[in-house]
Parts: sequence; structure tokens; C-alpha cells
Amino acid sequence: MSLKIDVVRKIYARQGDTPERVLFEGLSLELADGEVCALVGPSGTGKTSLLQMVAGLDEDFTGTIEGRPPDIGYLFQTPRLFPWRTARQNLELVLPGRVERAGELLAEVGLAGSEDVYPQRLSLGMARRVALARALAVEPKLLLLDEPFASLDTATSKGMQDLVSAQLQRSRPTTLLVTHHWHEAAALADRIVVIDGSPARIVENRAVLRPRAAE
Amino acid sequence: MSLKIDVVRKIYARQGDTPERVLFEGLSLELADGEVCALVGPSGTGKTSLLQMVAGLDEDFTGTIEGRPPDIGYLFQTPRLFPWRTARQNLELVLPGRVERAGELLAEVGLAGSEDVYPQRLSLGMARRVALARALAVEPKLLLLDEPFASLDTATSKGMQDLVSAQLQRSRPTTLLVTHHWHEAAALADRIVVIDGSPARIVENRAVLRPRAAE
Amino acid sequence: MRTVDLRSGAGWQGIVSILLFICLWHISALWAGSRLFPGPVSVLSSLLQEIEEGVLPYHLAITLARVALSFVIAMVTGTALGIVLGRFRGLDRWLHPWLIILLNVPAVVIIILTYVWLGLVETALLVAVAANKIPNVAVTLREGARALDKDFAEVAQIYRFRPAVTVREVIIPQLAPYLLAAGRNGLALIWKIVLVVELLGRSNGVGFQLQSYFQLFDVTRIIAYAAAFVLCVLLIELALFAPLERRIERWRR
Amino acid sequence: MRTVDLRSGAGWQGIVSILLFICLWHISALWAGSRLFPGPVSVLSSLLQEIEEGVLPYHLAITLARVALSFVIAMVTGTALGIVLGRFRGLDRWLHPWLIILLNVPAVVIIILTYVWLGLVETALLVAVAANKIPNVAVTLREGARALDKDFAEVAQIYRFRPAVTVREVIIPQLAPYLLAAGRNGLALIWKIVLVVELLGRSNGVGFQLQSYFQLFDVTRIIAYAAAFVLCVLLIELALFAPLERRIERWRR
Amino acid sequence: AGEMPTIKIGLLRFGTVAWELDTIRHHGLDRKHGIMAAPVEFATNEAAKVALQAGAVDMIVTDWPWVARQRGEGGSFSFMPYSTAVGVLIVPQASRITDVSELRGKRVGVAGGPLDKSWLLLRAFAKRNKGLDLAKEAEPVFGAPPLLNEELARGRIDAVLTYWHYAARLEAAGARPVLTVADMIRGLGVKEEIPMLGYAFREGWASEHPEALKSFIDAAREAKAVLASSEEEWKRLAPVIGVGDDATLDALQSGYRAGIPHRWTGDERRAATRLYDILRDIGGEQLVGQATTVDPGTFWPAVSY
Ligand SMILES: Nc1ncnc2c1ncn2[C@@H]1O[C@H](COP(=O)(O)OP(=O)(O)OP(=O)(O)O)[C@@H](O)[C@H]1O
Ligand SMILES: Nc1ncnc2c1ncn2[C@@H]1O[C@H](COP(=O)(O)OP(=O)(O)OP(=O)(O)O)[C@@H](O)[C@H]1O
Ligand SMILES: [Mg+2]
Ligand SMILES: [Mg+2]
Repeated sequence: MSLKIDVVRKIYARQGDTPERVLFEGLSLELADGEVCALVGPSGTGKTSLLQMVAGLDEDFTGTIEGRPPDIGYLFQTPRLFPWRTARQNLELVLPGRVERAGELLAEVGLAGSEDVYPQRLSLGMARRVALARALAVEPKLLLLDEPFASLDTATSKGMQDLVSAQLQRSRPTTLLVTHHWHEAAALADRIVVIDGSPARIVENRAVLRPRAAE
Repeated sequence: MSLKIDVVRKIYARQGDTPERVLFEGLSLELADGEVCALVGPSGTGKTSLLQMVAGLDEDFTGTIEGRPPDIGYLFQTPRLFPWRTARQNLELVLPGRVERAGELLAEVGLAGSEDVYPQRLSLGMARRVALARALAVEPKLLLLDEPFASLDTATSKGMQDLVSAQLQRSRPTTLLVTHHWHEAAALADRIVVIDGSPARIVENRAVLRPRAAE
Repeated sequence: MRTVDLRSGAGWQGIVSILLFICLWHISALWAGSRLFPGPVSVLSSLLQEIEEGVLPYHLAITLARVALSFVIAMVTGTALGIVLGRFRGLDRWLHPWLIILLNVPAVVIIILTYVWLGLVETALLVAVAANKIPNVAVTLREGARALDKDFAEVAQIYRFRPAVTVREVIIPQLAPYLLAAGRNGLALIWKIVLVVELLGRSNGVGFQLQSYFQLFDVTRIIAYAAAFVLCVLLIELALFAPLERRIERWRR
Repeated sequence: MRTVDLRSGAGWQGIVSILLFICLWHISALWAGSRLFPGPVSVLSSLLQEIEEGVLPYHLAITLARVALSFVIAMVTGTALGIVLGRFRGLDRWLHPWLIILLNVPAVVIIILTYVWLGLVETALLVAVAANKIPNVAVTLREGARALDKDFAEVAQIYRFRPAVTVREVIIPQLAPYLLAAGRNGLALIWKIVLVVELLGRSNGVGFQLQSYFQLFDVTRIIAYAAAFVLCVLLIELALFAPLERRIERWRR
Repeated sequence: AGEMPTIKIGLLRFGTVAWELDTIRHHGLDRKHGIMAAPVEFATNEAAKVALQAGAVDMIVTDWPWVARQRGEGGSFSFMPYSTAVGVLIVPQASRITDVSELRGKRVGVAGGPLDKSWLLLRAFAKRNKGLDLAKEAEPVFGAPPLLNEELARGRIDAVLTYWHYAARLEAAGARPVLTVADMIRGLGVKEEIPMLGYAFREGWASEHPEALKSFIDAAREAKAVLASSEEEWKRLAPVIGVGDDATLDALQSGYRAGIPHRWTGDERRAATRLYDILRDIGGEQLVGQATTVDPGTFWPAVSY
């Protein structure tokens, strides 16, 4: 089943001194089942907000999101690990009944040896990798990735891209990937959507032609 | 006066389930007055830790930091804005007696119109730009920048680089710049230092040849 | 800002809710039909009578003054102590048992000792109340101080905030929920302790009146005095705590 | 883990600190030389005598049982209420005035009413204590619930944690400092209320004994009973609160 | 008039002492004897004791066993009589209890706690005359007097041993007295009328103001005489007493009159000493502390009639 995003209007109401902000006014996007879509756009246009809406975390807008599966993996823009749980325990929490997977996943994101570290004692890059592992751990049917490779050095970033790529090949989740780097988008996505403006609109929406799409 | 970093040994002690970690063992670096040094290295090697030590926030190591001026600007890896103060008020806090500068700075980082927004209602990229503005606001003699251009789209990132570049030209602070992108390092730094390994050592330390250095 | 205040203020729900409470009270009193459970009407008439005679205003004013003074003393000292203990783990290890002891010594023991040592004077009352309440505030604020975010403290250190600025802009906002909890509980607790202290050694105040009417088992008057104080607290709530609360709500996501 | 427990535990400082307290007490009692300020030696001998006669263990056990039961009731109900009010702003607007009223009704009024209505029985005591303490817990935990991080709640929602898991893994850890504050203050407060409730209408318990000795002005025995309870609390501290506290400290930076 | 010594008396707002003091002041009996009697109101008996200890008042009304005990522990207080009325054992109108022996297995409300003098005397009385140990064979319910009155009215206890002025209210409402403390004392073989309650004061203060003390006792006895004879006086006092209905006022009036002590000589003092032994035997060390016998100074020697 395809994912149909149809936002008629999304407003952040005035609150305290924060002024009102009309974020979207008519924004539609349809993702085929298993399609990987890169979402690109300037800082502050509403990429994260859109992901929250797609994930069902923000229902305060007019419009509809159709075809959202129950299994979602969401890499938030900040790691959001539970600080009172070690890296391993954070993964175990989303892997009930399969806790041995936690160690394997941590090794895959290059954190073998740091399994028992509490999040506040991880470097930011390490914490984001744990969060990435968590998003992939649930083998979701809908994968939302908010800048998965930011704050990582080139080599680590490459490794993570390969990891995500492998998972996309394997379980083919419908994916929305926010990124600021065209090469990341080109490497992973079937389609690139650019949003811009205030209220934000889709200013570009084009397919990526590459081997995988032809498979 | 030059900044002399001389770390004999830095250990994060075992704490709770978190195992002990020997971070540095013999790491020396000297920065000439006004020199801009890019610090590069894989995620989790200790770049942030080194910045904390240089800033004087972490004094729990054997070794010395000499020549640290009192005026420091530090862009932390996370924004660390006070959530109970709007973007503008966050800047005003570090600008006693020059509060009108706050508005100008916000405009310079592209946040005109978002002055009265509380940080938790800013996008991550916006919050990081406010934090960058804060680090530059104090016109420091020592500037520590922990991945200043991460989480920003290409255009905004370019704008911020120009802003930092202008400030470096103008007030010539001694600068340590953590980055994962060689082009950023090349554009701004006089020297690139690469650290790697556990415990981390300087594996590369070379000057960047470019017009500015010749000025 | 004005719209916000109206929207998130106590607003009409608060007033309706109090009216509802009074209605429920009225109905259950009618239903019970006992002189030991007077309804709001007879309480109000007792209240008015006591006001007319000038007794209630006199005793209430005295008690309010005592509560206010003790409240300020206990909150300031307790907060300072709590922050210090929360920040300096070494000191806390030493003082923690003392705090627990002071926290659990029955009010009556403290009251007897202070009255006997300082005499039946106003200072003794203030000391007794403060000694009773300070540890409570300190225990709450200590948890708050421990939960303070190091990240923010480091920002304050780097940008060399003056101590006063650090307290006002960095520490207090983080402690706000703890201060609110300690403040609300504190007001209630201090008022209750003042009552006990008054009945054990003062010749005026609401506590003295309550006990006197207790001996006559005049439940209506007892409730009238309680109601008068509760009314004052509801006003303080409206004037002090509610605006503070709104300030916190302003910046939360 | 074992090393950590030793390092951050109450440890030797706690014991030394208590000994120091007793020394100071001894010296000031000597210096005062008044029968109204007995030193630790005479208190201890009274204590031993009361234990020998079996009176103190009997009354202390009864009071401890009452305190324990009321504590559990008040903490569970208060926490649940606090979390609900903290999360559902609409409901809070309606119930907040009721909470403030209940918080500020003098203990003695609640006690009288429950005793009169339920008779001088054990249930009345439990109801009176719970009604006195629940609003305090609720007010503290409500602040905690309001400060809950939405970020974590969203993670729990996305990964579809079962409600029990969400409570245990997401909510409780964030509320821990509030729970600790409410717990410590709660224990102390409940004990103090139980004393009052006992002295007004029960025929056993520490409060009842205190009242009897108060009538005789036997300050030594009064302090002996207080000391016995404080000792119990120090043990509870060691066995319950201190380990909880250490668990929090483990993950903080 | 400015020269007149002032005596501060700690009392309860609605207590019996307040009535007497109001009579003294209303009729100017204190000024007539060259003193000023100043009432200081407290909310509880304990508060008054604290005030006496702290030196905030010169005199309070309490029982002499308390004085004896304090003396045993170094508190040099002394005593002179105020009233022989203390407690009354009272049962509901419909109750079939007519004698102490019928209290076996019953719930008996007791005001003031297990070391209260009335309760100890009742226990001693029951034991000596009926062979009944009330502490074990009845079920005492200790509580605050107003609450106990309520319990009795609701039939949740079978009898109550309470202070006479609380008992008077119950009587006015129809309850029936079974035994007074005066009866108990007689039943224990003490023939003299012993005033259990009296004015307690610091010895040091009394030796400094012997005249004032004497004047006060004279004024107080004159007030008692007024209260013993005049009905009008009680009508006047009604608001001070805090009662509305005549039945209660009547009951209080006769209760008060019955408690007026008429003799205070060596006989009574010696009898009190014997009574103390009885109390000590049943109340134990918890009651008497270190004072195993009555110190002679317990009863202020300069006052007798
Ligand atoms: N809770 C909120 N209340 C009010 N305004 C908000 C809130 N969250 C976001 N905004 C505003 O909505 C806009 C979009 O925010 P969003 O986080 O979606 O941007 P983004 O595209 O993810 O940016 P970035 O690349 O910097 O992360 C911003 O202007 C922000 O200020
Ligand atoms: N407070 C701490 N306690 C224990 N270990 C810590 C602490 N802070 C950092 N570490 C460890 O030190 C190492 C270096 O961390 P640091 O944050 O300096 O890395 P970094 O180079 O900045 O990485 P990144 O590029 O991911 O930000 C990591 O392995 C981390 O787990
Ligand atoms: Mg974003
Ligand atoms: Mg880092």
C-alpha cells in the first residue's frame, strides 16, 4: 500500500512570545510501497515537522496521511536515547524477545566495546549511531530518517550509508530520508523531493536514475 | 600569546556500568596567536573532549593548557540554548550592555523574524545558528567551534562559513574548529590536525596553503 | 501576551469548579443532616458573624502574618541549603543524616524545646516553624539541584555570567518546578504547623481559635476558620503561583 | 557495581556525622543542665527501659504499621493523581482548586470529621492520613509530570512500548527526583500526621504515648520515642532511599 | 493602682478557670485585695504547662500529682487547691450499667489517656472493690473529650470517663452519671475531700510574692462564694462558658458548686499523700517519675483553710 501524504494546512499557533507560523499550505506527496524518497530543503522549512506528521506524532493539522503502517522506524534529528539506559539497553527496549540482536546491531554501527556506556557519556556521533541502530532494529515497514549521517566523519558516514542501503535492499521499507547532501540522496533514494518557501511547497520532485531502481 | 595544549593523560574513569576509557596519552599541540586550526578525526576519538579541556570546562586530566585567554567563544556540539529564553534573549545574555547587537547577529545568521521564538520551537539547524551567533557575539580571543556547519543545507552552510570567515579576518581569534569536511577545513583553517586511535594521537598535522595565509 | 494569560489562566473552569465544590458540599450536608457536618450556608453565616464581631479578621491577620514570615524564611533558607547540598556531594554526605533527623523529629518536640528555651514569644514560633519546614524545602530542592543540567552550567561558565545572573537565568528556571512544588506544599504545611504552634503556646491566631472551638465541638466555626484561610490561599494561588506556572508553560514545547 | 555502591553510598561519613550529632547534643545538654533538655544518655536509658517493659516496641510497631500502610496508599494514589493532572491540562483546570482546598484544610478538621463519621477506628486513621498527604504528593508529582520530556514520550509512541514498559522505562526514571522528594517528605509528614491522629483518638501508637508523656511533661521519654522513630527512618533511608538515589546517580554525567 | 502586683494566670478559653477569673475581675475582687489578676488564654492544657515552664505565666490550674512529679525531677512548683471536681463516669440514658463491675468487656471511653488520674483512680477503685482489672477486662478507648462525647452519643462506646464539665453537657442531654472521682476516692478508703485540681506556681515566685498569693486565694474564694450562691452570675457567664441552653448551664452550675473545696488542712494533705501511694502503685514509674512520695513542699504551706 502506498503512503499518501496530503497536508492542506499546518500552522504552529502563536504561543508565548513565539509568533504564529504557517508551515504548509497544500503539500501532497505519494510514495509507492518500498520507495525511498529523499527530502531536501533549507534549514527551517519544515522537514522535521513533516516527518513528525507522517509518523503520527503531530496530528494537529488539516489534511490526511494515508497508508501508514504500524511498524515505524524513526531516527529523530537528535538521538533521543534514554539516558538512564546503556546503549545496549536502549536497543533491547525496542527488541522485546530478541535482545541478542542488540549486541550485533551495535557492532554493525561500529560501537563494539561501548555497549555498556550510558548515553550522556557517548560522543554525539556515537549516540546518533545508536539511534540509527534503533530505527533499523525494528525492521520497519516505514522508515523515517532525519539527517542520519550528519555529525559523522566521512569514513563512518560511508559505513552507515552502506548499512542503511543493505537494510533498504533487504526489507524494502517505504522511506523518507531528510538530508542536506545530494550525494547521500543520490546514493540511496529513488526520488528526490525539494521543499522550500514559507509556507513550504514542493519545488522539485524528480526520480533518481541508478542501477538499483532498474533491478 | 600562543595557546599551548599539553595533555599527558586523560582518562574517563569507570562509572556505573560504563567502562574506563583512556582517551589521550601524550598529546601536544601549539597554536600561534590568531591561528586557525581544524581538528579532524573519526567519531568518538575525543575531539569534543579536547575542546572541553581547552575551554577549561574539564580540568580532570594530567597535563596543562597554557595561554588560555579569558574571553572564549564556544559553539558546543549541541546548541545548549536556554529553553526559557527566546533566541534574542539568549544572545542578550552574553551581550550585557550591547543588547541591540542581538538583533543584528540574528539577522546575520538568517534568523530575522524568528527573534522571539523559544528554542524548543526552533528547528535544529536554526538553533545551531543561534548558538553560532552566541559564540561569535562575544568577540572572543579564543574561539572553539564544534562542527559549526553540521545539520545545515549547502546554501545556509556556505553563508555561515562566510560569516565565520569574516569574523576570523576581523578579530583574529585563536581558533579550534572541529569538522568532518575537508572543504570546510581547507576554506577556513591555517592548519589541519588529524587525531585518531585509542588513546588518540595526532596522526597528521599540516599547514593549509591558501591566499589568506599569505596575506 | 494578554491572550495567553487568558487562555492558560485558571479562567472560568476554576471558578465553576469551586462553585461545584460548594454545591456538592451543600448537598451532602443536607443529606447528612448533622450538626457535625454543617453545610456552606451555616458556615458562611458563622463566618460573617465572626467577621462582624471582628474576631476572625484579627486572628486571621495574625496567622497570615506568621505564615507569610515563616514561609519566606523557610523557602529562602531551605532553597539555599538544598542547592548547596545538591551541588556539593561531599557536604551532603555529612549533612544528610542531620537533615533526615530534623525532618523526622515530631513538630511537638521542636515546639516544646523552642518555647521552653526562647519563651512564649513570637521568635520562638518562627524558629519552631522554620525548623519544621526548612528540611522539607531542602530535600525537594536538593533533588532539583542534582537534576541541574551541566550543559547549561558550562555555558554560564564559558560566557562568564555573574553569579546573580547565573542564579536568575540558569538555575532558577531549571528549579522552577521544584520551587513550585515546594512552594505550594510549603504554604500548606507551614499553615498547618503554625496552627499547631499557636495552639501550643499563643493566645491568638487561627490555631488558637480552632482548638478553643474544638473544645466546644463547634464544628461550624472550625470549618468557618478553615474556609477563611483556604480562601486566602486560593487568592495567593491566583496572584502568585498561577502566573509563575504560566511563565514556565510559555517556553515548553 | 560493587565498587560504585561503596563509593557513593552513605558510607562512613554518615555514621561519623550521626555520632557527631550525638556528641553535640550531649555537650549542649550538659551545658544547659536543664531537665527540659535531656542529653542522649538519659534519653537512651529511658529508651532502654521502655523497651525492656515492652511498651515502646508495641507502640512503635503499631505506629510503623500505620505509617507504612498510609505511606503506600498516599504515594500510589498521589503519584497516579499527580501524573494524570500533569498530563491532562483540561482535567487539571477543573481539579486544581479542589486540590488546593484539600491541601490547605487543617489536618485537625479532616481528622475530626473522619473520626466523627467513621468512629474512632483504624480506617478513620488511614482515611484521615491519606486525605492529608495525597494532595502533597499529587502537587509534587504534577510538576514532575509537566516536566516530562515529550521527546521520550514520542520515542515510546513510535516504538509502541506497552503502557507498563512506558511507565517503567520512560516515565518513572524522569519522575525519580520528584518521587524521591515526595517520598522523603512524605514519610516525615505522614509520621507527623499519624502522631496527631493517634493522639486525638487512638489508644495506642507513638502519638498516643507522646501525648501521655506530654501531659506529665516527661521530656526525656518524649524524646526517647521520637529518637526511636528517627532511628527507624534512618534505617529506611539506608535500605530504600539511598539505593534508589545511587541508581539515579549512575547514569548522570 | 499602678503599684498593684499583677498575677498572670494561664487558662483555657472556655475552661472552668476562665469562669472563676471572669467573676473575680467582673466584681473587682482582685483590686479589692490589692492585686491584678490577668488571664492569659491558651488553647490546650499542655500549652499552659509549657507557658508555666517558660515563665510566661505565674500560675496555671493542674493536678497536684503532676506538681509532685515535677518536684521529684527538680521542677520546684507548688500547689494550692482549686476544685475537687475532676472526672465522672457516665453512661447513656438507656444503658443498663449501674455499677463499675458491669463495665467488664465493655468499651469505655477515657479522656486524657492511660495516665490520667481519673482513669487510674477508677482502675484502683474497681480492683479494690470489685476485683476487676479494667485495663485488661474492659476495652478502654482513649481520645479527645469532645470526640468521646460524640462516640457516646452515637452509641459507639458503652460508657465514658471524662472531665466533669464535658460530663455535664452529656448529663444535660440525658446521660446518667455512674460514679464521680470523689466517689472513687471515698471508695478507696480516703474519707477526706481532696481537691485534685489546684493552682500551680513556681516556688520562687511565691516566696517573692507571698502577699499577692494570699490575696489571690482570698479573691478566688470570694468568687467561688458568689458562684455558689448567685443564679444571676451564671446567666452573666453563659457567653464565657460558651453554652446556649439552660439545661447544660444548670448541669455546669451544679457540677461547679459540687467541686468547691471547703477545707484545706493538714488532714487533707496527709490524705493526699495516701492517695498518692495508691496512684503510684497503679500508675508506676511512668506516672510518678522519680517522685515516689509526695514532697512536703508540694502543698504550699502558707495557704490553708
Ligand atoms: N513546536 C513548534 N512551535 C512553533 N514553531 C515550530 C515548532 N516546531 C517547529 N517550528 C517552526 O517550524 C519551522 C520548521 O521547523 P522544522 O524543525 O520542521 O525545520 P527543518 O526543516 O527540520 O529544519 P532543519 O533542517 O534546521 O532541521 C521552523 O521555522 C520552526 O521555527
Ligand atoms: N563523561 C564521559 N564519561 C565517560 N566517557 C566519556 C565521557 N564523555 C566522552 N566519553 C568517551 O570519550 C570518547 C570521546 O568522546 P568525544 O565526545 O570527545 O568524541 P568526539 O571525537 O567528539 O566524537 P564525535 O565526532 O562523535 O562528536 C567516546 O568514546 C566517549 O564514549
Ligand atoms: Mg529538522
Ligand atoms: Mg564530538
